Amino acid sequence: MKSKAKLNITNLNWGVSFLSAVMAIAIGLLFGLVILLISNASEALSGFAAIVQGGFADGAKGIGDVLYNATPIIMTGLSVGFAFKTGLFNIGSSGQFTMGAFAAVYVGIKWTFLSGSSHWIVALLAACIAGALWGLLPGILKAVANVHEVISSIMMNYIGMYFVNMLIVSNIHDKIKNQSLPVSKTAIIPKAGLDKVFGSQNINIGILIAVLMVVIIYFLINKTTFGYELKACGYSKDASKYAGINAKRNIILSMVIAGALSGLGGGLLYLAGSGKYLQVVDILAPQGFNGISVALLGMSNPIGILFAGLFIAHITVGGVNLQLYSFAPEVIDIIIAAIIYCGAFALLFKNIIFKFSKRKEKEGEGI
Amino acid sequence: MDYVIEMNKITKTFGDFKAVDDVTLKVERGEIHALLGENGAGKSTLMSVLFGLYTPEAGEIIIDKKKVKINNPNDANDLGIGMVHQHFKLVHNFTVLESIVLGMEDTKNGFLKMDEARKKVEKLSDRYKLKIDPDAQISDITVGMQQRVEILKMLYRDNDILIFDEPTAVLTQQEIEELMKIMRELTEEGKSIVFITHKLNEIKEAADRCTVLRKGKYIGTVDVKTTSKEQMSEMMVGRKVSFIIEKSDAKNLSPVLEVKNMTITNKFTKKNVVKNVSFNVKKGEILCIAGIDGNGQSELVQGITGLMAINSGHIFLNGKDITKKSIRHKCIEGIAHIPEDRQRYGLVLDYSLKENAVLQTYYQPCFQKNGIIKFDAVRDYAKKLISQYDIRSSQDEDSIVRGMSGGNQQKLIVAREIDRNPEIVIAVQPTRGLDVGAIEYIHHQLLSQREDGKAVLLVSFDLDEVMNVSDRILVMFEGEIVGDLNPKNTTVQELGLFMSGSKRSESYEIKSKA
Amino acid sequence: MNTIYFISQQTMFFAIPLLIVALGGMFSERSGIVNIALEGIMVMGAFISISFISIFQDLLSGQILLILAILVAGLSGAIFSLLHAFASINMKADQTISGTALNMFAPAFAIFVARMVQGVQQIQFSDTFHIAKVPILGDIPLIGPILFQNCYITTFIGIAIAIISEVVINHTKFGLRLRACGEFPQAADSVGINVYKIRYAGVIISGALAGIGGLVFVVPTSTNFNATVAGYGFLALAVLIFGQWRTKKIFVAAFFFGIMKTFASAYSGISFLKGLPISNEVYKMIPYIATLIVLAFFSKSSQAPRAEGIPYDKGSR
Amino acid sequence: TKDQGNQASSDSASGTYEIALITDVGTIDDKSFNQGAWEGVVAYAEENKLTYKYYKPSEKSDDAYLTSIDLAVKAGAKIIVCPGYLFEIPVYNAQDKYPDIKFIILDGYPHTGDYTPVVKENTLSIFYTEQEAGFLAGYAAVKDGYTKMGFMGGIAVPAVIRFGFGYVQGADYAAKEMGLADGSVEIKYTYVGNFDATPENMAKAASWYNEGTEVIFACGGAVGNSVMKAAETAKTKVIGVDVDQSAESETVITSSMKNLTKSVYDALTEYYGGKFRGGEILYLDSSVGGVQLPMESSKFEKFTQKDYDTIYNKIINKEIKILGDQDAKDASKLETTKAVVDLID
Ligand SMILES: Nc1ncnc2c1ncn2[C@@H]1O[C@H](COP(=O)(O)OP(=O)(O)OP(=O)(O)O)[C@@H](O)[C@H]1O
Ligand SMILES: Nc1ncnc2c1ncn2[C@@H]1O[C@H](COP(=O)(O)OP(=O)(O)OP(=O)(O)O)[C@@H](O)[C@H]1O
Ligand SMILES: [Mg+2]
Ligand SMILES: [Mg+2]
Repeated sequence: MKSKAKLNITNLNWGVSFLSAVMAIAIGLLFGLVILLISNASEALSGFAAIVQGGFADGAKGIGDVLYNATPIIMTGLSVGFAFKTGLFNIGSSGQFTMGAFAAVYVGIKWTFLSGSSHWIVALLAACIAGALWGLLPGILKAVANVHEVISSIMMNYIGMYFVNMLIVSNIHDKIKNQSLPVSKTAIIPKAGLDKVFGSQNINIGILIAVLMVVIIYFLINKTTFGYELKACGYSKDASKYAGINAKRNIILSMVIAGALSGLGGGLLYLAGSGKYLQVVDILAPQGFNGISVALLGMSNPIGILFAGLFIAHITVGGVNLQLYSFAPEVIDIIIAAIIYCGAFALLFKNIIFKFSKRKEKEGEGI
Repeated sequence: MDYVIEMNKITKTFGDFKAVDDVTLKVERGEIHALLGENGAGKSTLMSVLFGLYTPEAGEIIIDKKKVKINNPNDANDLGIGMVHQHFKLVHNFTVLESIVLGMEDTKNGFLKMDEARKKVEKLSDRYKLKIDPDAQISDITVGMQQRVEILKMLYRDNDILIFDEPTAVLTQQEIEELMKIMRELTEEGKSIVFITHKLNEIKEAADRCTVLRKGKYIGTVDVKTTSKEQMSEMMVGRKVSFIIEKSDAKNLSPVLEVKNMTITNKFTKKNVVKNVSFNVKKGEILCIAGIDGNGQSELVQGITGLMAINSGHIFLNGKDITKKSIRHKCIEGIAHIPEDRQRYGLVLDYSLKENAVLQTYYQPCFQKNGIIKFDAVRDYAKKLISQYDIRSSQDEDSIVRGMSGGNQQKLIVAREIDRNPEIVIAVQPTRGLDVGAIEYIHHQLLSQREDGKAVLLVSFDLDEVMNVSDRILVMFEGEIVGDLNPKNTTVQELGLFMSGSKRSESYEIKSKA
Repeated sequence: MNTIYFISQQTMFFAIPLLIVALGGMFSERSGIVNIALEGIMVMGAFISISFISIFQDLLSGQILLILAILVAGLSGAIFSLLHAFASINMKADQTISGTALNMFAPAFAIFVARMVQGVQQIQFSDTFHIAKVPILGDIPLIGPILFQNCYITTFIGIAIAIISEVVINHTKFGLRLRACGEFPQAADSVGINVYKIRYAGVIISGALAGIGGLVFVVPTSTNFNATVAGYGFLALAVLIFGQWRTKKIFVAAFFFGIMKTFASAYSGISFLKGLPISNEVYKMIPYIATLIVLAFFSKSSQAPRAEGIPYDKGSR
Repeated sequence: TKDQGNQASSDSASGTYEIALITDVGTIDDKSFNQGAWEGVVAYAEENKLTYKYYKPSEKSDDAYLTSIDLAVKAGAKIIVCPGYLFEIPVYNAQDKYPDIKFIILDGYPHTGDYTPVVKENTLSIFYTEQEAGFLAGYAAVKDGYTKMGFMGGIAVPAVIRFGFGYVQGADYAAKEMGLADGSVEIKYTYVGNFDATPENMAKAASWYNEGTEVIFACGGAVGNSVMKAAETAKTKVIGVDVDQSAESETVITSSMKNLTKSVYDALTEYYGGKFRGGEILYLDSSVGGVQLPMESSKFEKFTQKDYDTIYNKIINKEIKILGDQDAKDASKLETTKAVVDLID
């Protein structure tokens, strides 16, 4: 009797989180509609439809595009979300992503002695390692010298960007286009027939790798002693020290893992075979910052992050289609911002939902 | 009757829970009125209502025969009500002076005018012998001094109605006596005091009348002179409580824990806070370390358990040198630790009860396999602790610890530590702020450890506890052990002399000179 | 000597906006509200005030227009930051959430509106604000060329803001209360201070300063505004942490970073730096690496406001 | 006037747009490359009452460009203008995918990735001889009396390199004509690494001006805004790029133009006249008016229209050999004697 009631509570929590996310999305979209109506009422409805339909507007190919777009931001979202869980704000996902992308592309171009599928696998591993290295330094600085991870990660973002520019120019430079050379065919992540299914050149098993990572991180955080330790350090440094947990090691490890996830994201994007090259430009990779949004929308829960990434990719594709109706695609960013902002009202939504369900309960009792 | 405060039929609920239920409190002018009740009886809540922090759902408040509405602390202040909170409300990096004037600042052209405030504070401090340094930072001063700051805060506001919420829980015996004196002086000037405490001795000593609450309900108001401690405690808990601890003589077996020549230096001040300390704890013994707060007891314990690095010396457990071992290793070897700051060290507040139940043991084979936690085993274990140690919370093993009551948080730690079947339990202030029922319970647990032939190292500022529970008392003063006493052959007064550094055991006299 | 004057004049263009924005961040964070929205607020402040300049530059010019624009920037930053205040104070939300949302919203909004109104996303303005030399003051030896030649009034406004911040935080009633709310809001509440109000004030001040910072950042360095402040909001956040949430240290941190940035971008015009065998890309990295190194040595004790990031709930204990 | 070419699209009752432009990294209002091409589209379409529209790719990848082309086709495009070498591979794919649609690619030609040209019947590829434009600018500047010069390129892509090389050679040539001593013209030369207006770029330009540089050729989109800003405070001069930038700032003495607008306009005219030159790679040089300095708006003191016409004819007649991006490793290897390059990288 009692245990059943408890089960309901946990279920309710999941359900409530989900419902409040849905409410945030609904309000964000509505806000977007208002903006469309204000700027050009005659086309607003068609434009809005394009956003909501997102990838579905273009059939299987559109869905393929959504999955392709979702892959890197799921990874950076996972990176940021994982660090959040362990009490760290990894604002350095951008730099880690760039480092990972470079390592993958470098291996993809230079290590042609690797044959067959080992090539892309090694390239992705290199991406993980490079990203991990870029997370390692802020981790060490935090653990040893008490340097706030936010500031060291911001610095690492810029250092990574310039460093990669330098490395591209001296190693894998296509001078004519001022970008990286194309990677060798064997380094492209296999499509495993997904391209046929979706009719999109972009899609490959990268999305499956991302999903696998989501599952692994979920398991790691929630089911293992390692996750138990990481979260304990995140919640209370002193209590975890008291419990004999090596807090310094854990800070470093969680930054390393977060870095590896972002780095892998970079590898997955640049080895996707979508004709994307590393540019020698002084611009921070936006995927890292999008990761923050994805992590927040997904409430730092790996499963939530998966759906948040898919959703943002979905309306991003919708935003591209929006150009058919003479709207600037920036509307999409406005909508995403509104949705994230409404995410801040989770507490309010939860209370509303609770009140609502309570009233229902009471009515039930009354009958 | 000349009542300064009349709180009539006050009800305050949190959600569906009635924390204060139809309670009436009447305080006469110039009296010290004690408020007694178990943990969670609603004392602090009732006072928070009076102080304007909470708005009651029902009831009326009459101050000086005028019906009033108190919506916030400013209203309370205007009515002359001041409060020393159970947990001090002081900003750690403010100076004493800033802390006192906060909320009542004098300004000139928008700038703070501190000189006059300083004069006023110094005058008050002289008049009531509340010694403070106005320029010291809060984080640098002792709890006793922090309390004086809190009192000065009230006096600075010229309050006539003073609420003291468990002021003595954190004080040493000497400080308590000083405080009682100050309270009496204040009432002699016509101020009225509400005094919350769990210690019946203090009520007997200081209070005129006493109102008792139980589970949010009003039980009664009695005249302290004519009511015995036993009667009051029965009113409070609804049953008889024994104050005498029955225990057999210590058996004097082999030592479990030996500390040799331990020295610890404070990282910031570079002063030795523990100076060349040596002692041992034997099987079947409760060794108590007494002393005024801040004389190195906390550091000593943290040095033994590994939370703080030691500069020199050795620690042996059952003859094995564990000086250099990690916290984890010490824990496995059999040291259990009930930490001084339970919320900071003892618990991960955002973890559930069951996750906290295995904070020291989650990695052991019974709770994990190949790095994967066996949640069923953890749940079962938590349930066992809950029923065996009577830990109460709203969602049992799934309760988030942050939402649990302080007493139950402490019970959880005690349960977890004792249930590991350690060689020695090191308990620091395990009963601070608890009600008599809970204290009785924890003492019982410590004694049963002793009966099982295990050792207990107890650090306490509460002299009654020290005298009642221990087999042997070591007194610490300024980082040194200055006395090794048998509670049977000593008195509280004598203990006080040791603690204040005015007296040393002979053996220690020689040693410290050498 | 000329080189030294040049370096100091250039340093102002980097350091002053960082200083103003980081000080803004300080007001918010010392009231207890983490503000990672600085970047977004800068963009919003710059967008609206540059639009203002662009619209009114036919009527007005020079310092009057600039001062009006600064007021507009401050006002729009303050209003925009209300969104952050509402979410994190009233809604008790995680403060990174609304901060991130604002950062995303501002540039998108600026582009969207600019395109809707004028078709182009860049907003042109003509710079009638530059001061070649302040009369009299500019002739003071040493100080004259450093502070009063080739400058904008924004430099003096920035320095004035720093001095005022120092005084307000440490020597006024408001400052005392603000600090209390950031360290231990329960304490402030118990002496009758309205924590919510103080925190609102902190966030609004930070919004105003960040908005001004956005304008101050754009005016001396470009001839148009293109919906970005190039990550300087995040750098200001770094300066805030670097400066340990204290005015004087923030001042030092902003100028440290500003000088590093000047060296990194202007080394090719500074003879003693140009000779060094260091490549362009490495020069660009130096400010960031230097910051990391400095931090590694000076971060042992953090002075972050203790209650920062924790929503204040009257009922909680 | 400034808004004239900047509407995102014409009004279309049917919701279809037959002339399309896909932007590359910049936006259609970048005051240089994209804008130049876009203005050509707008001018032709407005004159002939045709519908037109531009599209912005979601990211910088071959596939995203192709997706934008798809989108344009979906919206009814008949001819698509693709400015920039980034379209080489996307157009290579699109010309097969959409045989009935015409493509105009600027500054690039379709290829598979190994740079072997594959220009199908429905594609026209247009290049400009930027080195000639740069030559004119460098020549004019030295003739006008400047000897301390600078070149600030955006990113080292071929077109930018050609501008820079030409600039150096033009300066050298003028110095020779004027009989100046060896090394009497100094040119600071760098690529800043972006096409944006940033405080870093502005500080860099300011430092050059501070060291005595009199004029900087700002060759990289919005980088020009930073350079102009620095010039305004230092009371020095700027040379603009791609389009006539004289309206941007008082400090712009001339612009090293390639006639993007005109070339797009002409190509569209040919298409609608039934004379689309599909399959060809056009090199628009001085002989067809592909490059120029806008002499009417230039602010020269000594350099006259006559001087301009003389040198222009020499270039047309190939009397001067101007090296391009493939002909030297970097600007310091151009074997100039009168003008010395101070290469900063
Ligand atoms: N902020 C809160 N929100 C919701 N429930 C709370 C909160 N604080 C306490 N509770 C609930 O009230 C119960 C008792 O808490 P509280 O700490 O006041 O008890 P207490 O009896 O005073 O404890 P302690 O034993 O020493 O002081 C807890 O079990 C908890 O579930
Ligand atoms: N903010 C709150 N939210 C929910 N419940 C609360 C809150 N404050 C107090 N309570 C509940 O009200 C009851 C009375 O708490 P109160 O703090 O007044 O007890 P107390 O008598 O002061 O106990 P103690 O001796 O431990 O100080 C407790 O059970 C507690 O759980
Ligand atoms: Mg309590
Ligand atoms: Mg209480």
